[in-house]
Amino acid sequence: MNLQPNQNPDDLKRVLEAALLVAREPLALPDLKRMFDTAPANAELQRALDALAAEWHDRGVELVRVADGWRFQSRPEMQPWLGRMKDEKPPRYSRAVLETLAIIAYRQPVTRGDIEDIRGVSVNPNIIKTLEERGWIEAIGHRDVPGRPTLFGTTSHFLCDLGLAALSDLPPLEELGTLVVPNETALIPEVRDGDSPAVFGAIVEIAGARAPHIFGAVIEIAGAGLNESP
Amino acid sequence: MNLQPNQNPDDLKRVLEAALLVAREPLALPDLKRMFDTAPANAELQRALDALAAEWHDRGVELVRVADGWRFQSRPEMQPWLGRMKDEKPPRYSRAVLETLAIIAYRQPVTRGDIEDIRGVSVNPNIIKTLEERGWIEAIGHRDVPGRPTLFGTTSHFLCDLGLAALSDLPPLEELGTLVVPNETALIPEVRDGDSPAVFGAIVEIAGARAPHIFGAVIEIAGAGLNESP
Amino acid sequence: MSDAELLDPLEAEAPPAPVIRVRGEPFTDLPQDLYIPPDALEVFLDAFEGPLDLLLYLIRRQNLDVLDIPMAALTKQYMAYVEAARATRLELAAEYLLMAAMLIDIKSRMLLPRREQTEEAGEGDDPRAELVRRLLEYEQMKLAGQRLDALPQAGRDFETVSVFLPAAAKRLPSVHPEELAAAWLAILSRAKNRTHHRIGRQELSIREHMSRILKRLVTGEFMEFKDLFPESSTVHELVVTFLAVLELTKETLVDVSQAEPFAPIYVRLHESSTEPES
Repeated sequence: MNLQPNQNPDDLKRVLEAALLVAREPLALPDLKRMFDTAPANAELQRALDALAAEWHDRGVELVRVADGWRFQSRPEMQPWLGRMKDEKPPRYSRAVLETLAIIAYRQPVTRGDIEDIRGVSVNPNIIKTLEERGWIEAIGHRDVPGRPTLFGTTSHFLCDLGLAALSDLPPLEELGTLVVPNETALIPEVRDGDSPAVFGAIVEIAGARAPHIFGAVIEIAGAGLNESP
Repeated sequence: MNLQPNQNPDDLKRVLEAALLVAREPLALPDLKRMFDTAPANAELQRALDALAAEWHDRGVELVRVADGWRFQSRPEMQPWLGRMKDEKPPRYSRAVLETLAIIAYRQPVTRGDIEDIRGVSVNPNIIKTLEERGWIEAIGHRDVPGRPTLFGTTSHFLCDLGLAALSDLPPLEELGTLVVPNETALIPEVRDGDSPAVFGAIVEIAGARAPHIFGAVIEIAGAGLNESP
Repeated sequence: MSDAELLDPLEAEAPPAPVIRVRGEPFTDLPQDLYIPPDALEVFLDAFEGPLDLLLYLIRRQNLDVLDIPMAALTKQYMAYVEAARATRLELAAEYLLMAAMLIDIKSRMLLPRREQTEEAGEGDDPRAELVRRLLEYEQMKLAGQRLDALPQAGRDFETVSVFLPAAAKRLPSVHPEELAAAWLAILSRAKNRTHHRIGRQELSIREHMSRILKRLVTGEFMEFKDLFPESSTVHELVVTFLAVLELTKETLVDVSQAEPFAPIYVRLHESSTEPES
């Protein structure tokens, strides 16, 4: 490799790329110029840097300009992998955070009061904040009771982070056996697509009992869906 | 960028590349595997690493395998430019240090006494200290003789710093037989450039005239030997 | 080689040395380079890593055969250096004197009748054997040191790469879905007398849609019921969405209203100012 960075733009890029990759700190134009007997003009360096940045645009590492100069840095998208590179002990959430998250995930939408009822202890506001900042839960409305407490639900980001396609991919709690006493909501039948006609009847039954007025509309909508088939 | 390193070989390369660029130390296969929920097979990682190394072959930086794993490093050809970015010059080791290092590397484990036997001079403790501080050698035990002298060996860091994967990658030792043929470069003692005129310019006369007294007898004996032939 | 250039003319100017025969070859230039003025000698000896190094230099310099060292010639030259050093009161390492003694010892033993003439010949009997072994081993390591130095060295001939890992890299705890199930179980086992919840996949689907519907509704605004159903829903999704609306209604989170049978149905967030339809 006989490099002519002052003559050959590709060689200039090679030198700049190597310098920026090995540098521990961002490099500004004057830093970069120190490498050359005859320093390229600023415009030329700038052109080479822009070209380099473009070449790196779809890699896991990008060339960016920060306050102190140019540097290579990993893209945020790489974080899930890079974060696990070194075997430091992974941080863990406290039991209180995990339980709160579990209640929000399994029982959403819930208010802080609901969570406290279920856990039997008051909920530290920081727990909610932690989960909100993580982007895993969000306020999705208010329950219309005195105080209008916020209703929380999980976000799609939460599903992504846990590697779930849908909330129903969470481990079901139905096989927890004797610990768990069935309650009313569990009577809702599990629906498989092939079951549609049978299920449809059940829906009509339940719906009829609880919301007589929308009965007709359901038939309309569900009927259309049935004909199209899944 | 929605990465699927477990499905897509290009994404796997992206993740590996970013990890190796970000890492401060070489990464071995187990380090790389830790990044994945479902770790790719060794063969798959190896393939990706080989492909990556090939992609980088004409850049200023190369992907190499050293003792502790894989890492990116600049090519020696880049050093004329990169070297000027550094404020302090890297150490150039004296012959005493290099000979000591060679003895430890090729004859390990050795004690200081072993080194002195081979070099024929006492070993300055600073030489050992210099090599230890560089992280190239370490105490690896004691020889079970009176005084229990420390045994030294080289570290994997030493191999990494020389870009080597194993001790067997060290340059092979000159066979003892071929040492008999004088090697031009081996003849001349290392003299710093500036010293040569002072040293060699001053060699003018024979020393025989100057060797009196105690050593006179020696020269006599030696002289007798000369006439006989050895 | 600047040193060779410097040496050769000087040797030519020196007076011819007495003819010495080394293994039958005339050996004329032996002592020419031995006289070194005191100032230079110090530098010169500094250039050697010890007596073995100096001996090797002398041997190589004269093209002597290491395996058949002419002890007389070597000893003489070596002693000349040592004596020159002593004459100028140079601090000479003890090793140099030790080597001098050893050379003299070897030389003297070589002058004695060779034992190999009476016993079976053995190279081990050669008094030089040990010296040769040491010289060769030393030279081997000296060359190895030079080769190590010639290898590219981190920080000197190449740099290692270390790309910035943004501070967002602060690691966040990860949660596994099973941990959530375990957390839920823990809650239940602590509260034996509380209402227990059995949650299946189906209910989770409904709850997910409940959250989705709540997010879509804007306070005070009506949304048409059928707009809550995604365009390309499967039957399964239609059913689950419908059940979600029912559940929201039951928990009085939304109100559902319809002016008359088969008229459009509207859904909006429950407000106490508005009387629920049911």
